[in-house]
Amino acid sequence: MNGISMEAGLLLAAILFALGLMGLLMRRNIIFMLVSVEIMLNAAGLAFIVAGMRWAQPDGQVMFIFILTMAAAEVSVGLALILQLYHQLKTLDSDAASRMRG
Amino acid sequence: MILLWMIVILMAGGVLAWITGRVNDALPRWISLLTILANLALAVWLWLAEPATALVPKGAWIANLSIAWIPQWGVGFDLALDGLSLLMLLLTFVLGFLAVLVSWNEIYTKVGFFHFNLLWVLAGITGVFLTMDLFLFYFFWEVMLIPMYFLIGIWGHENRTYAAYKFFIFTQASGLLMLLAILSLYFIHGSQTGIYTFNYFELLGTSFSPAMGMWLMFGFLAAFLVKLPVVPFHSWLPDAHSQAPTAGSVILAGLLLKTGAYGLLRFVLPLFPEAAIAFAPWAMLLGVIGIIYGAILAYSQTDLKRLVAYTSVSHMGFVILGVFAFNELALQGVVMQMITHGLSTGALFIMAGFLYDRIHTRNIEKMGGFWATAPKMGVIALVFVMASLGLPGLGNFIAEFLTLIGSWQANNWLTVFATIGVVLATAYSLRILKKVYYGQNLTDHIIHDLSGREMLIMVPMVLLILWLGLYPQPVIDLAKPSIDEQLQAYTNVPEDRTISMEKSESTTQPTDTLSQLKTKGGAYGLR
Amino acid sequence: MENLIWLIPALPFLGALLLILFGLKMPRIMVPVIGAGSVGISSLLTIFLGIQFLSDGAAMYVQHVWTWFSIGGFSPGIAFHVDALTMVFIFVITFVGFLIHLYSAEFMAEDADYSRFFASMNLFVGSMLVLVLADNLVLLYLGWEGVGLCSFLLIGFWYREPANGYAARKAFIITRVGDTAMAIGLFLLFQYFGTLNIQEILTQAPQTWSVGSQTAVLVALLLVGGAVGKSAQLPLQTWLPDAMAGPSPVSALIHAATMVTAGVYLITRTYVLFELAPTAQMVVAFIGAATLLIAGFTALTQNDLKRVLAYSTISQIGYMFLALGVGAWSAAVFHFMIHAFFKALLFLGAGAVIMALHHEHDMFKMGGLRKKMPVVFWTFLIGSASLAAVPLISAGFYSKDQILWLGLAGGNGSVILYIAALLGAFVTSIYTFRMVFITFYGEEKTHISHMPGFWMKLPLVVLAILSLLGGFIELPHNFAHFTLFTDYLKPVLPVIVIDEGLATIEWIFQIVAALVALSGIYIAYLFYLKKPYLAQNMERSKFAMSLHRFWYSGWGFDALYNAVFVRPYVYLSKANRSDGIDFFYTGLAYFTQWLNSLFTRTQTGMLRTYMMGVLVGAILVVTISLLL
Amino acid sequence: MVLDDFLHLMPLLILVMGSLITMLVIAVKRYHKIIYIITMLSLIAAFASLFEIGIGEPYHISPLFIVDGFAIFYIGLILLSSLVVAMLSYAYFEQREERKEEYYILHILATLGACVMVISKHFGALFLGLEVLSVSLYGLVAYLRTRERSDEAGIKYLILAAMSSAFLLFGMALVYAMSGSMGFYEIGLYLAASQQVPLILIVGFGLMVVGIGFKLGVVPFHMWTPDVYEGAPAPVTAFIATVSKGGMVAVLIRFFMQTNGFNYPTMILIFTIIAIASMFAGNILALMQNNVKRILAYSSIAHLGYILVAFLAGNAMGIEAVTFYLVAYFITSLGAFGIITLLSDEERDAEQMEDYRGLLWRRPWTAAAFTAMLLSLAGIPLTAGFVGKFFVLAAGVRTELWLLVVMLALNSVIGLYYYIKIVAVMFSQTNVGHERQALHPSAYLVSGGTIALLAILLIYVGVYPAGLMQLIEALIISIYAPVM
Repeated sequence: MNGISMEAGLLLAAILFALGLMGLLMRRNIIFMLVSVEIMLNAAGLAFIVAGMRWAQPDGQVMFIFILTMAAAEVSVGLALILQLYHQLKTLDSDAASRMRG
Repeated sequence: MILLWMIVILMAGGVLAWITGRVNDALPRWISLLTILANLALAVWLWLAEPATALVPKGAWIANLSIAWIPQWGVGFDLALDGLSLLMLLLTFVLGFLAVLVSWNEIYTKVGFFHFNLLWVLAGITGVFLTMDLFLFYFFWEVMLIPMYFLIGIWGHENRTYAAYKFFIFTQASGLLMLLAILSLYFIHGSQTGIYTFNYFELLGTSFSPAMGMWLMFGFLAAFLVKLPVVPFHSWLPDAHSQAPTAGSVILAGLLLKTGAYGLLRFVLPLFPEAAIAFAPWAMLLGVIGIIYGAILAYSQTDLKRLVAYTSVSHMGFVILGVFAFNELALQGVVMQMITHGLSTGALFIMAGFLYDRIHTRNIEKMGGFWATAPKMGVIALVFVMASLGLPGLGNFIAEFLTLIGSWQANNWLTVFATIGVVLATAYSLRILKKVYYGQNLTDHIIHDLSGREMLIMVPMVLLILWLGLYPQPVIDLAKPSIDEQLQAYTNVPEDRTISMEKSESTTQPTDTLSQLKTKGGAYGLR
Repeated sequence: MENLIWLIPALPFLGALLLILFGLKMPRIMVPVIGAGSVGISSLLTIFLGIQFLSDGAAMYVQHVWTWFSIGGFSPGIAFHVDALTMVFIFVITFVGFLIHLYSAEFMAEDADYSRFFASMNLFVGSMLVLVLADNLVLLYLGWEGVGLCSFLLIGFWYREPANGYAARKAFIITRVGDTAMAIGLFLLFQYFGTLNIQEILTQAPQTWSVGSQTAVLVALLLVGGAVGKSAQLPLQTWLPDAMAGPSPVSALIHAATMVTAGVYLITRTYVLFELAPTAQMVVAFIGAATLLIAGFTALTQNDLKRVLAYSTISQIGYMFLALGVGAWSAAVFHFMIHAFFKALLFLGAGAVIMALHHEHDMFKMGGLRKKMPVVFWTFLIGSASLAAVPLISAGFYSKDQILWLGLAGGNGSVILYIAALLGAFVTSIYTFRMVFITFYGEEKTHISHMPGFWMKLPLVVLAILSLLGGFIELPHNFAHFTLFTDYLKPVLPVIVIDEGLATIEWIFQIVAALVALSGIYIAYLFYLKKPYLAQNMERSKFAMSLHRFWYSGWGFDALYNAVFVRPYVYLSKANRSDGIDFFYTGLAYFTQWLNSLFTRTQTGMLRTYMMGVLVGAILVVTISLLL
Repeated sequence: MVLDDFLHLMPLLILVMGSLITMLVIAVKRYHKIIYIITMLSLIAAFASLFEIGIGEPYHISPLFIVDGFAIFYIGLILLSSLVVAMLSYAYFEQREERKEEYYILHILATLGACVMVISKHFGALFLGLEVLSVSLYGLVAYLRTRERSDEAGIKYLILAAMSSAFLLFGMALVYAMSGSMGFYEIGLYLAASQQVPLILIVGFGLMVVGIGFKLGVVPFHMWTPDVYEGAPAPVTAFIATVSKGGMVAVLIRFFMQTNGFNYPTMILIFTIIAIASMFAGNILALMQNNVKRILAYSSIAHLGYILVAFLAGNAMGIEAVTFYLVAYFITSLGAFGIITLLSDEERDAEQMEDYRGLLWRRPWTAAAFTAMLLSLAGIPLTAGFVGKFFVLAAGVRTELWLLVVMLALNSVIGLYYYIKIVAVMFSQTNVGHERQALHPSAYLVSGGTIALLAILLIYVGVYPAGLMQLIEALIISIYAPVM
C-alpha cells in the first residue's frame, strides 16, 4: 500500500468523519446516533493508521486498537443506557429526552 | 499591639454575642455594648496618652504594628494610627455605641446574629481606618460589606432585599476596580524598585507616567466615589439608607460613607498628586453637582429616611469639594464634615427610628404637630435640623465654612455654587421641621415624648455637636499632623492654590479680581 | 467692668438655657422672672458699661473670651469689641428688649408655651448682642444666623397654624439667600487679608484697595446682599410682612427694633469698605430710596394693622439705607435708635389693641378705641407723630429731617434722593394717621375683651417718653450747635461733609419737610375722618382700584418670586422625585435579565442543539486557526 | 529500573488494586460498608504512596508517562477530592434503594483515569486516561437508573463525550500525521523546528481544542454541563465538577508548557475568546436560574473562564494562579455539592431554591457553611475564593491582559447576584407554605464532618494562604524543567 498518498488517506478519513458527523446531527433515533459516533471514531482510527503509515511506525495501529476497545466499551454502556431510557420514554427519539432545560 | 486588639475585641465580641444569642436576648446586647465601650475606652486612652500638640514635632504616627502575613506577595498585616485614624475610630465607637442602644428595643428577632453582624461591620471599618497595607485595606474594605449586607437584608424594612442587593453590587463593582488599580500599582512599584510589596509607605514613592497615574487614580476613585457617594454613583444610597434598620442607617451614614472620604484623604491625595491636581476641577464640579442635586431631591422626598439619605448625598458633596481644594483649611473642613455629618445625620436617622416606633410610618405627609406632645423630641430635632443646614454654633457650620473658605482659594465659581447649596439645604431641612413638628397632628397615635433611654442616646449627641461647634480646636489639632502629611505632595503646587496668607501684600496694587476669578486655582484645569 | 462684657450676651443665653431645660417644670411665675430678669440685668450692665465708657473716654474695649478655632494663622476668636457704635446698639437691644420682655410677661400670660416663648426671646437677645459685639466677621455671622433662627422660631411660634409655619420658613430662607452672598463676601475678604477680624480688615483695606477698585466694590455689594436680606430691603423685602404672623412683642423686638436693623449695623460697621467702593454706596442709597417709596405706598393700602406697621418698618429702614448711601453714617444710626423707640412703641400699642379685640387684625373692624383705652391711644399717637415726623415736638422729626437734609446736601447726596425721601415722608404721614384715625376714632365696631394691665402699660409709657424726647440730643445745625450724638460717634464714624452752599438755606428745606408731614396728616384726616366718602369715591375708579390692588399686593414681588424661583424649583424637585439617574442602573439590570432570557433559550435540553453547539464551536475554532 | 517505574506508578497501581479487590468482594458478598471502607483505604493508601516518590528530577516512563512535582501535586489534589466525594457518597447512597456497591468501582476507575491524564506526556496516555475517566463517568452519571433524569443526563453525556473525543482523536491523528510523533515534547520540537507550521497540523490542534473544551465545559462546548449536573447524583456532580475538570486542566497546562504553545498567538486568541465567552455565558445563564445544581453548573462554566484568564497569563505566576484557584475551587464546590448531598433525601436531591428557604433558622451551621462556600465562589474575603481570584487577577494584571482582567472583574460582579440570591433565600423567613416540600434527610456524621472540615479549610486558606502557596511553588516548579 505504497501507492496511496497520505493526503488521500487523510481525505478519506475526513470524509468518513464528516459522514459520521452528518449522521449524528441528522438522525433522531438514539441508536443511529450511537452508530454515527462509532463511524466518527473509526474515521479517527483510520486517520491514525494513515499517519502511522507515513512515518512507518506502529503507533498508528496501536492507537487504532485502543480506539476499537474504547468504542466497544462505549457502545456497551451506551446500549445499556438506551435500554433504560426506552423503558421510561417508550421511544428512541432523542428529542424526547429533553426534560431538563433552561 | 493595641491596634490589633481593637479589631480582635470586636470580632471576638461578635462571635460571643452570636453564641450567647441562643441563650437569651439580653446577653448579646450587653456583650456588644461592653465590647464597644472597651474599644472606646482604648481609643480615648490613646488620645489622652498622646496630647495632639506633642504630635507635631515627631511626625503624624501615634502607634503602629507590622506582622508578616503573605510574605510571597509582600503582604503584611500593617496597622498604624495617626490623628486622622484616631478621630475616625472615636467616631466609629461612639456611633457604634449609639447603634447598639438604638437597637435595644428595635431588634427582637435573631438578636445574637444581629449583634454579630453589627460588631463585625465595626471591626471591618476599624480595620479600614487602621490598615497601612493595600491588600489588607481591600480585605477589610470587603469584610465590612458582608455583615452590612445582612443587617440590611435581614432586619431591614419592606423593600430590604432589593436595597441589600443594590448596596452590595454597587460597592463590590467599584471595589474590584480599586483592586485592579492596587495590583497595577503593586507591579509597577515592583518592576521599578524590585521590591514587591503592598505596604502603603513603600508605595508612596512610586512614580509613573501621567496617563498611568490617571488610570490608577480612577481605579481608586471608583471605589471611594461610589462609597462617598458622589452623583451619579449615589443611587444605591437612598435605598440602602431608607431600608436598613435604624442602627444600620446610622452606621451606613455615619461610618461607611466616611470610609470613602478617608480613602480619598489617605490614598488618592498622597499616591497620585499629579493626577489629582489635573483632575481636581472635575472632582470639585462633581462635588458641587452632588451638593445641589442631593438638595433638590431631598426637598421632594416623602419618606423621612429617604429624605435624610439625600441630604447626606448633598453633604458628602462638600467632602469631595474640600478634598480636591488641596489646602489645609479645606481638609480640616473635610475632617470636621466627616465627624459632624456622622453625628448629625446619625441623629436624624435615630429620630426617624423613634418616630417609626411610635407611628409605624416613615411618610412625613402623615406626620405633623408632634411638638405639642413631644417637646423634648422637638427641641432635639430642631438642633440637628439646624445642624444639617449649617447653623453657626453647631459643628456642621465649622465643617462647611472651613471647606468653603478653603475651596474658595482653589476655585471661586464652584464655591459660589456650593454656597448656594446651603440655601437649598435650608429649604429641605426646614421642611422636615415643618412637616413633622409643626401643624396639626394628623395621626391617631398619641406621640409620647422621648423615654429615658432615648434621651440617653440623644443628649450626648447634642452635647457633642455643640462642643464641636463652639470649641473644635482639639479635633483640629489632632487632625493637623496627618493633614500636613497628606498635603506634603502639594506644598510645591502653584502659589495661587495655597491659602493666601501673604496675598495681602502680594496684591496691594488695585487688582481686578473679576478677571482673576476664572484663572484661580483648580479652574485653570477646566480650560 | 470691661472684663464683664461677656456677661451681657451670656446672661440672656443662660436664661434661655434654664428655660429650655426646666421651663416645663418650673412654676409659671418663674418663667418671666428668668426671661425678663436676665435681659434686665444685662441692660443694667450695659448702662454701667456705657457710663464707664463715656467717663474714661477709651476708644474701644476688646475682650477675648476664647479662640474659636485656629488653623494656619486663621484664628477667629469668641471675642467682643465695644466702641461707641456698639454701645448704641447694645443699649437699644438690651433696654428696649427688656421693656418688651416686661410687656410680654403679661401679653403672653395665657399662652401654653410661655416658657418656649421666653426661651426663644432670650436666645434672640443673646444672639443679637453677639452680632453687634463680635470683633470678627465669623462670630458676627454666628449672631447673624442665630437671630435668623430665633426669628424663624418666633414667627412660627403658634405652630399649629400652617400659615405661620410657611411664614417662618419663608423668612428664614429669604434671609439665608442674603446670608449666602454675605458668606461669599467673607471668603473674598479672607482671601485678601487672611483674617476676618473686623478692625484689622478696616485698617488694611485702604492700603490694599484704592478707591473704586473692583474687588472692593464686589465685596461691598456682597455685604449689601447680606444686609438687604436681614433688613428686608429690595429685592428681599417680601418676608417681613408675612413675619407679622408672630406675636406682637416679637414683631416689636425682632421685626422692628433690632434684628431688621442688623443690615444697617453691618454696613455702618464696615463703612470703610463702602468708602472704598462709591458705586456700592450709590447702590445702597438707591436701594434705600426705592424701598422706602414702594413700602410706603404699600402701607397706604393695607387693612391689617400690623402689616401697615411692617411696611412702614421696611420704609423707615429704607431711610436708614439712604442715609448710609449718602455717607451720613451717624444720621443713619440716630434714626435707627429713634425708630427703635417709636416703632417698638407702635407695635406694642398695636399688640394691646389686637389683644383687646381678641386677636382682630383688621383695622376696619376696629375704631372708637380713643375713649376706651386712653393710655394706649395717647402713647400710640405719640409714636405715630414720631413716625410721621411731626415737626419740633417728635423725635422722629429730628432724625428723619437730618436724613432728608443730608440726602440732598450730603457728599453723595442728590436731588433725586431728596425728592424720593420727601415723597416718602409725605406718604408716611398719610398712612400713619390713616391708621390712627381708622383704629381709634369713629364708632366702636368690636367689643373690647381685655384691657392692658400695668406690665403692658409701663413699657408703652417709657417708650413714648423716649420717642418724644429722644430727638433733642441731636439738633439741626441752624437751631443750635447741639449734636451730642454725632460728636459721640465721631471716634468711630467720620462726620459727613456738607455742601456749604446749601447750608445757608437749610431752613427752607426744614420748612418744606414740616409742611409735607403736616399736609400728609391733613389729607389722612380729610379722607378717613372728615369726609370718608372721598376715599370711597376714589376707590371706585377703575384705575385707582387696580393701582390699589397692585400696591396692596406689595407691588407683586411675591407673585414674581413664586413664578420665577419657588414654583420652578418645587416642580423640578417633584418631577425628579424618584431620581432619574437611578433609571440608568435599573435599566442595566433589566438589560442583563433580557440577556439571560436570550441565553436560556439555547439550553433547549435537546441533544441536537448541543451537538450543533459543539460543531459550531469546532468550525469557529478551525476557521480562526486557519485564518491566522 | 522497572522496579523504579513501579514505585513511581505506585498510586495508580494501588487504585487498580483497589478496584479489583472491590470487584471480587462484591462477587463474594454485597456489603456496602465494607466496600466503602475498601475504597477509602485504597484512596488513602494511594495518597500516602505519593510521599514515597521523591520530588527530585522529573521521572520519565518513556514514552507515555512523566512523574514530576506538578504531577504529584495534581494527583494528590485529585485523590483527596475523590476521597471527599467518596466520604459524601456513603451517606447519599445509604438512603437509596439501588445497588450501591458498583458505584465505588466506577468511582475508583474514574479517579484512576484522571490520574493517568495528569501524568501523561503522550497522546496515547492522554487518550487512555481520558477514556477511562469518561467511560466510568457514563456509568456514574446514570447510576441511579430508576430516575429518568439520571438516564437522560447519562445518554446526553455519553453521546456528546463520544463525539468530542472523536474530534480529539481526529485532531491527534492529524497532528501525528504532520509531526510524526505523539509525545508532547517532540511535537514541541517539531513546531520549533518548522518555521512555517503546516495547515493540517493547525487544523489538528483546532479539533483537539474541541475535545479539551468539551471536558472543561467551556463555551461553546458547555451546553451539556447544566443538564448533566442536574441529572447526575449529587456526589457524581461534585466529582465531575472537580476531578474530571481538574485532570483536564493539568493536561492542558502540561501540553502547552511542553509544546510551548504560548508562543502561538492563534492559540492565545482562541482561548481568549473562549475565556471571555465562558465568563459571560456562565454568569448570565445562572442569573435567573432557580435550580441550585444548575446554578452551580453555570457558575462552573464561568469559573473555568476565570481559570483560563490566569492560564493565558502564561508565566510562572499564571500557572501558580491556576493551580491555587483550582484548589480553592475544588474545596468550594466539593463543599457546595457536599451540602446538597447532605440535604438530599431519598425522593430527590435538594436542588430547588425553595429547599433552602430559611435554612439558617432550621440548620444554622449547614447554612453558615453553605454561605461560606457561596461567598467563596463569589470571591469575598476571608474565604479561599477571594485569594484565588486575587491571584488570578494579579497574574492577569502582571502580563497586562487588561481586556481579560476587566471582563473578569465585571463578571464577578454579575456573578455576585445569583450567589447572593441563594444566601438571601437561606436567610429569609420560612413561612408555613413551603413546609410541604421540605426534605427530611437522615444526617450522617461522616458527611457532616467532611463539610465542617472543608469549611474550616476554606477559611484557613482564605486567611492564611501563605502555606498553600509555598507548597504550590515548591511542586509546580518542575513543570518548567526541560524534558529529556
